Amino acid sequence: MSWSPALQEIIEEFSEIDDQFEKLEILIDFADHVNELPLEQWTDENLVKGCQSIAHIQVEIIDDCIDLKAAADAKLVQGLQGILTIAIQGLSPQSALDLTPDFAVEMGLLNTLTPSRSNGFRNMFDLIQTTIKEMI
Amino acid sequence: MSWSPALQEIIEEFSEIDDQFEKLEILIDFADHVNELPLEQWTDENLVKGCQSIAHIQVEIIDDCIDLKAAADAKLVQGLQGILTIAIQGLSPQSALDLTPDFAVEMGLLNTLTPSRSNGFRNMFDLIQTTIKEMI
Amino acid sequence: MKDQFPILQRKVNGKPLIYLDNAATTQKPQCVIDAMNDYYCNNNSNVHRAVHTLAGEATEAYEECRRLLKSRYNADRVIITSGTTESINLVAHAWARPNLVAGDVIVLSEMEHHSDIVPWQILAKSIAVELRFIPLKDGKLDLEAYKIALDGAKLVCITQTSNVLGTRNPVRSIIELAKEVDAKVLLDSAQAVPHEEIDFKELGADFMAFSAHKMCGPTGIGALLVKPETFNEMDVFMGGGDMIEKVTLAGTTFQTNEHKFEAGTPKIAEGVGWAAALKWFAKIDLASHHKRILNLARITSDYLSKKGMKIHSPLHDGDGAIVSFNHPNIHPEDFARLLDAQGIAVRTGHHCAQPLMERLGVSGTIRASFYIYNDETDVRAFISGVDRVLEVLE
Amino acid sequence: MKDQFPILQRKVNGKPLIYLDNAATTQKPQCVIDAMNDYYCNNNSNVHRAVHTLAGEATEAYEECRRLLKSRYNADRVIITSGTTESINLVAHAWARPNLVAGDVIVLSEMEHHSDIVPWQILAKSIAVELRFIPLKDGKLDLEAYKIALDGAKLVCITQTSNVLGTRNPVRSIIELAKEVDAKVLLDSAQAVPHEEIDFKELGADFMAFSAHKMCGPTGIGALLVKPETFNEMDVFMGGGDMIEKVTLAGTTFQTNEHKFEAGTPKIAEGVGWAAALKWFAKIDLASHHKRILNLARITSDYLSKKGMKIHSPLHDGDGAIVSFNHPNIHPEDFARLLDAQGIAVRTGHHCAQPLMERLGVSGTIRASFYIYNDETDVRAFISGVDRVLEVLE
Ligand SMILES: Cc1ncc(COP(=O)(O)O)c(C=O)c1O
Ligand SMILES: Cc1ncc(COP(=O)(O)O)c(C=O)c1O
Repeated sequence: MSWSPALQEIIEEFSEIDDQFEKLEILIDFADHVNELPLEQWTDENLVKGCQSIAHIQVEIIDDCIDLKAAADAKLVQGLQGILTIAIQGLSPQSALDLTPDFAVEMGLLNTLTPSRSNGFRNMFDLIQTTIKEMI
Repeated sequence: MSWSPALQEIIEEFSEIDDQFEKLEILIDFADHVNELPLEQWTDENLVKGCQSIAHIQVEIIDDCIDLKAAADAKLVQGLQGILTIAIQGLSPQSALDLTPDFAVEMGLLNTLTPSRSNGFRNMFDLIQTTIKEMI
Repeated sequence: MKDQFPILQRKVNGKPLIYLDNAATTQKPQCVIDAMNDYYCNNNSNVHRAVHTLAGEATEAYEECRRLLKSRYNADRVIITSGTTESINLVAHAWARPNLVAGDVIVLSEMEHHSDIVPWQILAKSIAVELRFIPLKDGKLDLEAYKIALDGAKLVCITQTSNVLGTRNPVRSIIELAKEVDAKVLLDSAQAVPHEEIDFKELGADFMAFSAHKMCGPTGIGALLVKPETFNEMDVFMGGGDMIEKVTLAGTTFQTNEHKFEAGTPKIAEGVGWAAALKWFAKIDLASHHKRILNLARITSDYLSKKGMKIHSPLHDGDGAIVSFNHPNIHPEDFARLLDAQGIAVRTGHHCAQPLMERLGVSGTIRASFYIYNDETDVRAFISGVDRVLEVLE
Repeated sequence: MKDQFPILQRKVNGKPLIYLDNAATTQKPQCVIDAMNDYYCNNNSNVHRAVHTLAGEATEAYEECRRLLKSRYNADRVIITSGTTESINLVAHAWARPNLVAGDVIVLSEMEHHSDIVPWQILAKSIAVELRFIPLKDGKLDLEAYKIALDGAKLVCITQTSNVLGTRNPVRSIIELAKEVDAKVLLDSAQAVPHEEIDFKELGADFMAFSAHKMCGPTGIGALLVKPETFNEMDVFMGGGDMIEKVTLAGTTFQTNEHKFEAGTPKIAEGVGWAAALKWFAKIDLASHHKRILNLARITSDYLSKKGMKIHSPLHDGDGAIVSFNHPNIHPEDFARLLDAQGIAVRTGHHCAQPLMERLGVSGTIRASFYIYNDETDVRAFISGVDRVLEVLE
């Protein structure tokens, strides 16, 4: 699997940190990297199911490029959305579908990608890919 | 607890044997020691509940002495009845009530006297004492 | 105490585990783990009606659990179930369904766990009984409202101790008032049994439901204590092996003791494990431990309050050692994940009590719940963990 | 194989344990015992809806059990229950009760275990469905009688393998014929899963019920496999935590997946143990083991027959490795106790199948049942044990 240089950089940044608390501190900073989905656009369609917090992700294809808007009421979840944004924003639909979610494990953010233990990450990742599939 | 010499002798006989199979062989011989309750006297009242086999014990007090009649369709159960007969037959009601069932453990016949593990012995012993209590 | 609990020796995210999720489930002492291990290594067999040695040993080990429960709680009838939830559902099916008719009233409270709400809603849908919920007033049940709700009541179902607030309800008065109108009383004692000795007969309730896993016992097993007269009013629920007297194609007669409600192969290893937990418990002075950890909870609560948190738990004497709280801005999930990163386990969310959440006006709380193995170290670790979270998120 | 089972190293009455009571419950390999031990020592926590590390680990370990069951049996819906008995009762309450009306027919057989008779008798009493029992002919189900019984049938409940006789019923034909009249089919697979690989989807049954403890897993847990279309026809059964979507005092909505039928704290350690058993199973060639132990059963049966015993088990290819027999005069209990004195565990009694006992004209049988860890040594020990019993009692 090859990732964009931007994502690769983040992966390396995270994987250099041992302490889980520090990792989460940095993750929170990524909450600012989302293109924020305005509250009035939070709909049932873009709601991420199976999260404890409320999280929304809207996926569009503009000029054959993925455009993500996201928001969550929990900062760490929005941090994950920020990383997803860096990973996927601007990719072609096919490249976005080719992506696998293991980069989050590589970062040491999640030990596992099972839905019950990935803090909503897996559900968000799957939602994005499912939406893209429906659109192309 | 003191037992009759006859019972004491049997206790010693049993406790000298290590092998469980040999113990049971001897127990079977005691099946002949019951005063057999004729089939036509097998009633619901003298049925021992909670046994896998069918076992009946009839208790009477004749001239202030306990008189036991018993029968079972399984030989080992009737063997236990034979030992109960030796232990109790002819005692005064009060002596019979004073008896505790631990002699069966002393013999090494039963590891324990809990109803679920005493092969019906405990149920039979209790039936005898309950019946005596009701009669005196 | 901690050294008896192997899990408390482990590290989480590189930090010593500080386990403060005890209202969800408690940890197990080595002797409980060993008892089950030993059962599987030496005595495993199906129980009842068998003559071989293993079966006898297994039966005895399993039935010891019932004997210990009977003597610990002074109860004549102890039905073994898979937990509090099944115990309550058993009452709904085996007692309420055959004994109640449309229009009869069941009184519940707003602070019930879902396990003491949903079975009654399902029943209400099926036989049109009416459910009345006692509201809260200052974090307590409104007893005046309760008295009014009792009119026409046939059954009162109340949690003895709230799993969210720790509030210990005045069950004595609740039972007395219910008895005045001849209503049966079911106590959800899931959160009470871990913390106090209870004399079921003396208390006078009809049913008492609880789970082993919340009192140092294994998962998958619980009990329903039943008053003998009420036991006699119960109909069969599930059918199967072990609960019958005689089965014919034309019809079946049932056991008359507790086995009547225990269809199928029992929870054998679980019974053995629970028996070990009960024996271990018998050597513990719950009252003084409870006082001690309630104090830990109060220290925690005072600190959180000073730091601007909203505390939902009253922490009166006798209440559970539970601190439910919210930060004015920080999302509970963020809070809990940053604690977890420091090895501290607390629970967040609705705690299976959504109606209570609605009443509190929150979607969920953060809950730190203490148990007998918790000590000052845990409180200190929690407090400094909270400080670190606030540094990052405030 | 035997060295993986710690209990098989023990002595009973001074003799090496010869365990031939496998149809009642099987023994557990070390890896299953260790998995549960490890869970309690390292990961114990309540599952679902929590963010701390232990809760995540516990959830993952528990849900792995469901994943493994789904893939092993090729099933879309796997409801975790406390065992075969609860699985069958779940079908009676969650499917049959809301979908059947008075006069509808449920077809059963005379060789069912009580767990597949009594739930239907209880249902029949409550909603007046008609129960029809397929009779036996030469130790097998009478398929002609079955065809006639199917008239008006809405549900067919059949044991895949008899726990008394070992007879393996022709479930393929039974399902096909049921489908012709649009009846649902429930398989009681408690005795089948320990011995064969089953493709649930391909088989086409609607429900399949079984227990972990009969396939090297722990007590207190089992499963119900359900066909998705039929799953959608099921109503809630027990209410409580974990099975809800949203609870309000006015009413509640439920989960739409399997959790809908799993109220309360799940059987967590049990799920972990069963998962370990399933992983261990995956490395075992059940088919060849089954052939081998069926052969052991046949050798045993031939010997007993030569010695004048009446053999009830047909022991055809595919049948369970079970030898049910009676001596013309010796009481089964005497027989079994004298075997037990030699360390040999067999079961006696009605085996929770009293209607079948009546059909066989006996009050009980002696049953020696073999499993994958049994070998020729066990057969030799059993045969010499029998010889000794006959010397004493004949
Ligand atoms: C054929 C059959 N059905 C049902 C059962 C009941 O299983 P359980 O007791 O585990 O619920 C058994 C086992 O006793 C069985 O052999
Ligand atoms: C007050 C209360 N009632 C009922 C339950 C349900 O117990 P279980 O999930 O063990 O059935 C719990 C625990 O979650 C509880 O805290």
